[in-house]
Amino acid sequence: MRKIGVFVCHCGTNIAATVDVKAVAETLGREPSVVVSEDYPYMCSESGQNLIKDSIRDYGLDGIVICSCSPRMHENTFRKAAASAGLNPYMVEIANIREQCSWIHKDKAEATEKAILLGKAAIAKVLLNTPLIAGESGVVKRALVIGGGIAGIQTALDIAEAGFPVDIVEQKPTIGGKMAQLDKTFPTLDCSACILTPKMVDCAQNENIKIYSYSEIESVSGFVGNFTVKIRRKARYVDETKCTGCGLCTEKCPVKKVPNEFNLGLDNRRAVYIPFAQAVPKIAAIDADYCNMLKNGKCGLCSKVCTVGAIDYKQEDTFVEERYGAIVAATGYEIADVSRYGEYAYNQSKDVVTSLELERLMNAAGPTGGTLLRPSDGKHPHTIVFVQCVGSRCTPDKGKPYCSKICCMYTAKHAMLIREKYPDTEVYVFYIDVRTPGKNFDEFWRRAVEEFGVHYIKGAVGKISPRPDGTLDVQGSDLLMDEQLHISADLVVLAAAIEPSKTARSLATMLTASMDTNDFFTEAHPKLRPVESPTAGIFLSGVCQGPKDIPETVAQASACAAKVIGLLSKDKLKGNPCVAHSDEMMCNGCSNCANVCPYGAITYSDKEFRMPDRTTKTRRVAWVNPAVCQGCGACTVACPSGAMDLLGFSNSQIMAEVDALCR
Amino acid sequence: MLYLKAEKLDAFLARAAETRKLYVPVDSEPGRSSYREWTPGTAVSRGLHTTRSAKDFFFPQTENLAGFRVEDKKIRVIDPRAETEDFAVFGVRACDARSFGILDKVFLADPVDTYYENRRRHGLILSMSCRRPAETCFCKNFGIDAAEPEGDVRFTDDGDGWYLEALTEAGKAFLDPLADLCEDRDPAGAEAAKEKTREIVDRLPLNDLPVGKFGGGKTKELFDRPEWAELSEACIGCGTCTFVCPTCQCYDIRDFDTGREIRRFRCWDSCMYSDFTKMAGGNPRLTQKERFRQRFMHKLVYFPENNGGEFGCVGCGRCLASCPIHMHIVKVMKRLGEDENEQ
Amino acid sequence: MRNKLVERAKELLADGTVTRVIGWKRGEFSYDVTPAVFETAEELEKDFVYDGFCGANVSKYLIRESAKEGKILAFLKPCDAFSFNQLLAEHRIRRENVYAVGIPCEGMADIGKIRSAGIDGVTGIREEGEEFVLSTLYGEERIAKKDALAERCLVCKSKRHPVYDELIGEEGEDLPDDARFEAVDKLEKMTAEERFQFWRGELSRCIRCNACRNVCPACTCENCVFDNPDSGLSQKAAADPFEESMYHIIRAFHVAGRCTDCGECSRVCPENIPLHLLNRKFIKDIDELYGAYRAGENAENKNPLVSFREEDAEPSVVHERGRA
Amino acid sequence: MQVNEQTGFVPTIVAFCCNWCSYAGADLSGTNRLQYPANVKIIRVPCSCRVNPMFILRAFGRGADGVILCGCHPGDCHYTTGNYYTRRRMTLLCSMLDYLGIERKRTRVEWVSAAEGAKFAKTMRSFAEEIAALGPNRRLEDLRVRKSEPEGRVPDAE
Amino acid sequence: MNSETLIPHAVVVDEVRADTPDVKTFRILTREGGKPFDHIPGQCAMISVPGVGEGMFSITSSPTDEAYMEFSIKKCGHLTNWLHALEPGMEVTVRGPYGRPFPVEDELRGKDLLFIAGGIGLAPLRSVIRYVRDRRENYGDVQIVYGARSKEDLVDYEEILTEWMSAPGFTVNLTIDRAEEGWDGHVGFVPNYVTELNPDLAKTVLVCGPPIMIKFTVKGLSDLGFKPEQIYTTMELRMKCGVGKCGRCNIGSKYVCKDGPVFRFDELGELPDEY
Repeated sequence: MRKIGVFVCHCGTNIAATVDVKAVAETLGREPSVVVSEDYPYMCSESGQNLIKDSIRDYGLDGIVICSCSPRMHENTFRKAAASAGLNPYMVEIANIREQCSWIHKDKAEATEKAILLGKAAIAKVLLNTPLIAGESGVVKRALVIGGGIAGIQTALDIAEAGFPVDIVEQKPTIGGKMAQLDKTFPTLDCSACILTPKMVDCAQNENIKIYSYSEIESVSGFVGNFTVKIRRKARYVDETKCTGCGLCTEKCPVKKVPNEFNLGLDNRRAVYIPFAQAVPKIAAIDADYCNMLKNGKCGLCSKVCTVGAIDYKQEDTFVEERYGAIVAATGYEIADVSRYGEYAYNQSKDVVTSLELERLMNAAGPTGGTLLRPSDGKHPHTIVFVQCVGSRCTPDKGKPYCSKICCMYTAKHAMLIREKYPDTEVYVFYIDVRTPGKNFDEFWRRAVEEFGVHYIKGAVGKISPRPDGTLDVQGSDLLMDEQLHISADLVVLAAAIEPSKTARSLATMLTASMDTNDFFTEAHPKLRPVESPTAGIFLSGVCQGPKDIPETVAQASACAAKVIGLLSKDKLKGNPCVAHSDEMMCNGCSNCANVCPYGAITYSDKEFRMPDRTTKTRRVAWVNPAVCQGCGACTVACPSGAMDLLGFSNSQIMAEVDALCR
Repeated sequence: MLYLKAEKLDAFLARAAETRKLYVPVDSEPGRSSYREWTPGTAVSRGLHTTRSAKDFFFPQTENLAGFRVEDKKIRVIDPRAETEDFAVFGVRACDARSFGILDKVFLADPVDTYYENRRRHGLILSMSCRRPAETCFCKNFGIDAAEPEGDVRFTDDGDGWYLEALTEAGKAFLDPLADLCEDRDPAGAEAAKEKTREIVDRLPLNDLPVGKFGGGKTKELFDRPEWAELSEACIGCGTCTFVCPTCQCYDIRDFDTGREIRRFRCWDSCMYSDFTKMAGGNPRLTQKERFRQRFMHKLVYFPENNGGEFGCVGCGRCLASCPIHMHIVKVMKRLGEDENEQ
Repeated sequence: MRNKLVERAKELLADGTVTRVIGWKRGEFSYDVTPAVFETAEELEKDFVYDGFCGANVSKYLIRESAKEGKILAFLKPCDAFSFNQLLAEHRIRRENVYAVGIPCEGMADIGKIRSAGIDGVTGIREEGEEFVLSTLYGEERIAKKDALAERCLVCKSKRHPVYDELIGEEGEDLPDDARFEAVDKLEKMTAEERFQFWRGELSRCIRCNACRNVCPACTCENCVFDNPDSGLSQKAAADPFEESMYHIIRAFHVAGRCTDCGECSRVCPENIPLHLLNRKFIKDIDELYGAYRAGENAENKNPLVSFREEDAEPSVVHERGRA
Repeated sequence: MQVNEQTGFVPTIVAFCCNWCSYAGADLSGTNRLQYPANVKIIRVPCSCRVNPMFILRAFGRGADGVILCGCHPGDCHYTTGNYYTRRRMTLLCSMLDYLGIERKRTRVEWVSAAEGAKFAKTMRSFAEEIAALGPNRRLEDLRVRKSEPEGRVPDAE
Repeated sequence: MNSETLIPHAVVVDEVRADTPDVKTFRILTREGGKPFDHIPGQCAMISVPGVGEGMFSITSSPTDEAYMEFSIKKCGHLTNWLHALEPGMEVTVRGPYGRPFPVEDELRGKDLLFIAGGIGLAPLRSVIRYVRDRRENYGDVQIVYGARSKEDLVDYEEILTEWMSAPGFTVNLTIDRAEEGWDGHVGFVPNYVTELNPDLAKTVLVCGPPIMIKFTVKGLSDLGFKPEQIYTTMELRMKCGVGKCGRCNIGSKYVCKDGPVFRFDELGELPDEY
């Protein structure tokens, strides 16, 4: 028998308006083990907490039940209060009588009855709670940033600045990401490369930063503070330690028709290449899919021209294993495939381009040297139509349900830049809504309309048809004027939806981080913990968590770094004590539990047991590493003997709740 | 002597069922029967044994002993018993009929188990002679006459009907009002039927068990016999033998929370179960050998020691038929009864 | 066959390969054999039997026996071999302490079936071709072997041994599964009410003797939840029909994916409850929903309940199936 | 409270909700004041895979008329894979209950994300309606728990 | 209260004393006040917390304690954990008395008595000791040899000091297993201490304690020349029903709850070694 205290919160009128809190406190006070039962307007307030603390001390309580809002809201508050009064924080149970009672019921009698029942269930559970003490584990003072775009770069730089070593793993031969491909940035219109490349260089030069370019994550094990990550360094057939980035090989390579991914295939590169001039690291890589030497052993020209002997055709993938205290996912985004929308004729006409392709077409380092020319014939376009929301804000069968967020602004930017540079060009923008919530954003867009005369048409484009004369017939509707339009365009730019990197999902699985249905990483809390994954020690930076523009990305990247720094500054971490544990005397050693454990927290060993009849018996038994276990409980159900149980959510606790609720 | 023709049985049972609940063996599938409450149209089994013994009527598998309600932190104790109605059990064979006497020695000994006693007082035993004993029958070893079972009313089966005898006052009170459904016959017919039964019983293969090697006072000789290890080796520790046994009476007491009250009930337990003697401080019978030994020592030594030499087995043979690994009292008796010289 | 086994066992005892032999020991009436461990040639000669009544699955005893010093020779029928292999998969048996000899099985007879055919008082049985000749208290009787065959053997899953060190006799083959699931099929086709009545009728006879559990080669828990007072489930007797259902559902669930369908549960049930139909339902469901799977087929296989596929059916498949 | 209008039957419904998605979804439906019947009582578990079939049977045994298990959508499990196991276990359990002739509608599994407050409320409403229509759980009930059982007499002179 | 029924009675916990870190003594009364039933030293009763379980415990008060009944209970399992959490005013249920008592009015009368106890083993003997003290004229000299692991594990230490040591004709010898600060008494195990004390062979011995202690004490006594007929002990074995019917507390043909819990050693000698 334990002494239990019950504390019923009014939550102002949030609870008290629908639940007779006095009756709840009074009824629960009659439960056999309850020695004190009180109600109070705001239990979470300081005076409410003091009431709890005083009761714990005065009555020598063994456990407390708080009837209040969701445990997801204030469980920690009350646990801390209990702890400060000398009660183990895990002797606290919350009956959720707000979100799951007062807020969803109107009838006061009904809600009161339910609140009492929920309180009884919490009492039944707390009677079986055991004091839990969180275990401690060390922290490896090194962070891993996966992805070398602006998000990864900023996070890495901030962490490195704080004095912790950081590794960046980038799957491409260079860091820089999408921002390196952009021409100008809104709303200030400064040159993207000009602001990005110094940061790239900073990365390369920072002693605390190590860049694994052209590398991928192979496997991740461990847990917060102590991850072990295996990194695959893809063979680039160029010795990084020797290559000086002189670029000679890239000029001599005879294979000239390799689509240049940096320019989105709008021009070609060689089989051995440096992605772009300011690449970091500025080291060449050989594209094994195209290289004659690697394909059929004929050529070897680059090796001959390389003055430092950096070319190594025999190079193979290598693996690096490193331990980290924290891991940051900064895997960024890709442009969604727009060819599925046949009505936009992306596959039929070279002159239907995506916005990112337009960036390259307008960039001085791009395939056209910065002059806006039509991809099909290299002529100057005079009529350009922008189509917004291509693949965004769709029903799930048609595309992405979300808003890609950046398109409205970059389209305004493009339109403005074109009108500024080529005033003879007419620019039309078909839009559903123009969304400009951001500092100086709306002003920016209005300038495009008012100062630069961009034609914004509220409406959708129904069909784009290439005409024999090389123009494109854009058929759309103007909802405001309520008329059908036909625009003869030279170039059509699709504001394609952005989507998370294709590699993100497999990475999430390795990281045991959760994802939403769109493959964006899920944050631990959408408002309060936006840069952390629910999996401890995994942090989120940039678009991998959801669409955002550069300033937001950088802000999140720095926030993320702050969180990582916070973690790495600790010497010891307190674990979640609600972990599984195995009763060795009941364990059969069957491995069912280990088979379902997503964290590899369960290991087996042969152990000698002294039997009651003084003989010894060797049995194979399971052991749960409390630092690795996250407390999901999958093992507890896989275990037929019930040897495996979950602290804080034990079989008997849950069954006690069931019993109480069914009464 | 009263004689009930087979075709009159239904009428007889119908009349009997007017005054009390009547339980009869019914075939649940060929070769397998169990007790059911008789209702018009119920076909009475002619098989030898019900799978479960008739002890259930007096010592049911589960039974509520007490209830507790905690109200305002005070305990209210409740006696859950309702008035027991009169009932009769039909077709009880000699072995089962004897088993009630054995159970009586336990439950009616001081202090009397009032739950059992109450049922016993209200229950009438209508016993039945055996006509077709099975190879597993060995009641003769314990001095039981399959032809003349005990009970309140004895039915002697001659194949076409039954000779009826009231053996007790209660039996007489039951039988008298039913006499008009019977005819009067020469008791010689009953004797002939009994002789026929005895003739078969005499041919049974398990008649000559070394009963003399067992009984009160044999603890020292038998307890440490090495054969227990080999005999118990295959025992899987289930409770089949104890639960089909007409004389096993071990029980457990448990509490069940119905949500409104705590209900304390007892239920059959088995000394063969590994946790039978488990307690907070440990378990004095740790291995299956000890538990196995306990069961047979109890039936063959301890019980006779405490009860004037009567064995705790009636030779019904149910355990022989149902033991999953066919290790039973007959094999135990034979093995332990082997002459030491022969070993 | 019996003599062949005894000869081989004697050889292996003599050459020191094994120190003990597990097999079946003669009973009182031919049909009541007991699994037993033999340590000498004399014991084998005297009491070892292998005939149509050796249905008892000896694999579970190997948990205990393989933990002892020295190697034990285990004669495994195909059913026993599947169970043995599953126990290996669950690390319950020390493989190095067992010398597994696969032995053929023609199907095992069920004395219950002989009795229900109206033959009682059976004191001895001998085989004569396709018939059993039974001496009974009431004269000699004959029954065709196939009419005496246990239900589980009529729908035998395999005559093959998935694991052995040595085989005696010809290796058999897997047999088609169609017949095995007929009874489950039939139940599935009933209405819910009919199914409920069927199972209530069967399970209400349960006396909670635990024979099914204790004999089951998959039920090898150190401490069964139904015996563990701390589990909140422990029960000595089913005090209520609910507890009967609870016990059998949970037991079937705990062995789901591990049950090799050896049929021992039904063999030992004193009330003749067709318990194997519960396990077989799980086997059928697993096969249908998650792909063909046979517990004990392979000691490396992962039990379907501890694995998954992303495209697995939703639980509502049960409802949909019901509509079809 | 969901009531069967014809019979006056008020079902008892237990909902097991995983902490990360469905419990949060339930909270969200509270935050949005989306009503569902008070018959539904929620038990918080870390993950749907924590729910042992024993708990579900226990609920029925102790008087529940319907049990619903809610977890993250497959693929979105906070613990990555927990609900995949749940899915298999529950599929088999539901199938077994159905096989035993126990109304298949009494047990339900639903995936409700933290964002699906509306779905949570709607699911609970429809489940409660269905159970109310189905009537009390009789096929998997523990008679001792049934609320209308008679009391015994009190022996102590109290 | 009748002893034939398995239905217990509700009683109130009147007082709880913490004797040692894991032993508490509970004084119980009926709701009206007073004892629930009479008993003879050595007898037991079944105490239960409804819903938790029932257990057999020695009655440690004496029949001469007319106003109340006491139980000293060691924390060793589920039920005893609950009992240890009881506070005065709470209720439990009790039924009894059960078992064969010490023959205080027969064989023990007029005898010199030697009580030997270890740890919680003092609890069943306390009833006899208090009885003998209150009926001083009926008995000869009393010697009590009592040992525990440490000083704080000595049950009833206060009572020993204040009441027993000063009782006329009482000798109390205390010992603890290992020396500790603040203890100037004897150090060592009970069996050895008994041998050292070399008690008079005319004494009748009542011994209770852990099985291993009993085993060695009895061996020591028999080496000294004591006969089994002079030695009594009391056992508490796996009792469930308390009335000799549930079938689990037997040693050979004897049921501890009915034929015991008090046994004379010559009787135990007849029983198989299964306890």
